[in-house]
Amino acid sequence: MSLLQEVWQAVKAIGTGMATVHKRVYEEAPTEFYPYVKPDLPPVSVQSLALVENEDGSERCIVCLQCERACPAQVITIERHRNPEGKGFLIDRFDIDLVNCMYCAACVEACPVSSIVTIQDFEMSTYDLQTLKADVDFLHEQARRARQWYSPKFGVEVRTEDGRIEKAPPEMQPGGLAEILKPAEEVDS
Amino acid sequence: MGLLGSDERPRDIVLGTLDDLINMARSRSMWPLTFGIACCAIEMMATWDPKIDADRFGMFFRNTPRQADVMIVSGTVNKKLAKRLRRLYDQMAEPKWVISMGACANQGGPFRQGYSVVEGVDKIVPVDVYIPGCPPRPEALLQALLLLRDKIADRELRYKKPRAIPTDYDVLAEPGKDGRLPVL
Amino acid sequence: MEARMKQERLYDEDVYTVHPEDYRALCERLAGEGYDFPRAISGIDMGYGLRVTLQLTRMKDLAKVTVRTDVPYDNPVVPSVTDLWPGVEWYEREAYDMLGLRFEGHPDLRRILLEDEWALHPLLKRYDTGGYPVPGWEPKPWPDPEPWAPPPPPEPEEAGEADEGGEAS
Amino acid sequence: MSTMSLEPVPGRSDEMIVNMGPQHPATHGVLRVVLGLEGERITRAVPHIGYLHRNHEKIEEARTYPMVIPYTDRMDYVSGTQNELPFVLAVEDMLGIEVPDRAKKIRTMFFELYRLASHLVWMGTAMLDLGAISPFLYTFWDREIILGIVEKTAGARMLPNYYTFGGVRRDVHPDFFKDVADFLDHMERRMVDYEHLVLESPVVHARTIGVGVLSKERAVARGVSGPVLRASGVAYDVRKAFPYDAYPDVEFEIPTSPDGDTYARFWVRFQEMYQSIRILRQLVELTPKTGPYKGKAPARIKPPAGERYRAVENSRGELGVLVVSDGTDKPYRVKHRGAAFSNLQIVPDLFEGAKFSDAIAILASLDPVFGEIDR
Repeated sequence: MSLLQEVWQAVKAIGTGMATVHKRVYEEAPTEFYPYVKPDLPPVSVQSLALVENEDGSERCIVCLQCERACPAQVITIERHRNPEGKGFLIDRFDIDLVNCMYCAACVEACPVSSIVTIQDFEMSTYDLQTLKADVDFLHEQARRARQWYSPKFGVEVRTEDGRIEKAPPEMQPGGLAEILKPAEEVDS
Repeated sequence: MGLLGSDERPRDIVLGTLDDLINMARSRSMWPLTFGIACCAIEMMATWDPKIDADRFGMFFRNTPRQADVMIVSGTVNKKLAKRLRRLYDQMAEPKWVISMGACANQGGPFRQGYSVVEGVDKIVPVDVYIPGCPPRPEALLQALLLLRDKIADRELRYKKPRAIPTDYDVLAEPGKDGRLPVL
Repeated sequence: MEARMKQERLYDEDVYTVHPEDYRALCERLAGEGYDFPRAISGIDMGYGLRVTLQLTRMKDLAKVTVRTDVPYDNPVVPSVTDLWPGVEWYEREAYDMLGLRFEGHPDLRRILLEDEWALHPLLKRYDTGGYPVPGWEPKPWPDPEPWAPPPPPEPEEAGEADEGGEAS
Repeated sequence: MSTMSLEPVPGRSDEMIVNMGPQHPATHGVLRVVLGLEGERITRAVPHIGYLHRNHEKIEEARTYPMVIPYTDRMDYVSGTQNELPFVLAVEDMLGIEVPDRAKKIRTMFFELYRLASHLVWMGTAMLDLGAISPFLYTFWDREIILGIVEKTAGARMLPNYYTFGGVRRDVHPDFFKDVADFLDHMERRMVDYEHLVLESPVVHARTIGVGVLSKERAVARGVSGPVLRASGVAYDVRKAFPYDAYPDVEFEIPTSPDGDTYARFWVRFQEMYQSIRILRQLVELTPKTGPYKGKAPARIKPPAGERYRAVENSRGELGVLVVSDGTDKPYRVKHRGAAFSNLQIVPDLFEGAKFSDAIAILASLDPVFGEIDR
């Protein structure tokens, strides 16, 4: 290859590279400016765990220990006693070690009453690890602050402005496509 | 951590202002060390991608510990790696900070019961900010970096005490928990 | 050799269970038959001894084969097959590291994942997850019949009669 | 290959021993290679691994079958759900669980999305090793789009714990198919740019063509699989050889290159990305929009005593798992066959005789991921 050809090759390659990079200049930047604009996470996103109470403030959890048995990282500790009036159990202690949790949502899959749910609060960084050893009050507080949460049994639930708990519209649900497509099929037939 | 800002510390107009100036400069140019270990390292790289773009806050990766201010421990530290991690920390120039990213670095995470995993990187180096998650989102790492920035800005230079460095060297000295068992 | 080998079909693989002394000879035969792609060597603690599982694929027609051999705890020595398939070199080192299996003839048999100073082989069932000895762990007796013994030849007529009798009653 | 200490061999005083890693900007994680150098030429290379050994196999023996799935995620962490599949397939085989057709197709879509994500990470970091910074920014930009699609359905970006015995854990998000179709349009435009920046760059040519040549016979005997094997001219792909999930239903090719050098490995990964786009295009059309996403699995997973080996073709090659069951609800032994683990064994072969700067390019072309190598 002659020197001239080599020079031409180099110039051409640099030109192609520059043109490719230059094309991006006019594209919209994907930067999301995090601390000023909070990202809008999908409702099934697993960022933290919470323990939901019913609308009237009573406990949804029936303390069946299913989540404790299903947890792969073994971070859930539950102690319970029999309810003296009526049946069922009451919580003595419900701890989730959010430090060692692997956020796989196996506990949420196992929960038969959709009490333990996944929420989208990812801003959990801390100077002190002890703040992440969640007890039952901490988990309730997480649920009270959350606007939406997900559990496989009830799907995505949202908290309305007047404090009621409602099922989210099908556009937010995993598998909501079936519900969205159904009316169209009925109209067709 | 007695170095956090408190109302009781004496204020000095000249030196106090100088402290604030230096701290502001430091907190606005934190340079992390390129040290990826495991899953969290990919999310750490993603924090510097165009979507999250931590470059906005004056943070750039440095390839050598001599030039770095912040070490992001992004992944599981086992007993084989612990000595190397400690050496990297010792090579960094003061002032230096450590962010423990993810469950494994915090306390061993899902692998904490294993025979070779160090249960928390704070047994080897002093940690300033912990991030839960497995792996944490890039935004979570950015939040931790901003928390660290606040911490640096609050620090008072004149009352700088030697930082409490963990002396728990058992992890480094003993290869196995019962490494003296006879070979089968 | 044929007497101390059990052959069976498991899903889509041929499985050979052999006496450790015949392991090397069988591997040489399989290499001659064209099994060229080593998938893995796995060490398994069976409770009565250690099992080595070698898995091979033939690239030509994608036939799969598994070779197993069981060795006792007190003498876990298996001949190495690194010269036949260089790709098992790290797998043999890993099996040595995790279970203490010693591969005779391996060019560089030392620990691979743990440090050289470690004294325990953590994947043995006598240690728990944290590497501490499990209290009260005892090895099981060697199985009877021996794992490589071929099953007794079936006697079709008698077996058939017995089955029919069972169904009728 | 003998144990290599940091002292030079007596009589070879001109040899310099260099310790590369475990903390090294270009080693893709925590690999340590001890190199013997004569000038710029590498005379000996001994890789040391184990700096990320996390006791996967021991911990998985102490967990029940459903609990093992999130642990397998953390092996090849760049390619997410791909790691769950061999274990899930093996247990399904042992229990005889039927998987609905739609669930198979959804699984395959996630599998290929993660292959694209993994190859994008490879492209960014490999070019970073070769000294180019902008491809890293572009590939991670595109990877964020994939992870956004995955997170909408599976709940996590990287390690979603999404597959389960008999299908997937939850139905897809209503936007899923539209998002994937949009992303594929976007990706096809992007691939043109990537070809300009990577495959056609004279710098890449100069640093990769003829470097680190791996012969066909050597590759097979060393147990190398995936793009590294196919770049040496062997058309072995588990997706075609032992088809699983929805791969029999879709059309795709196995790109191979006869050269076996570093450039061929780059080229094969590029062609694989085109094939992934092709597979995803077909699956967007083929997958029923609604229907069952999970088959009937027993409440307590207790496979009968026995063992099963299943393998899938993940981004790095044949990722297999040998599950040994003793009839209880915990696996007796789980042995992972790592693709990157086997591929990394050829490091001494390829390094010896190469120049030091070539070593970085060769390592980048092998694409090791240490979660899977060290387990």
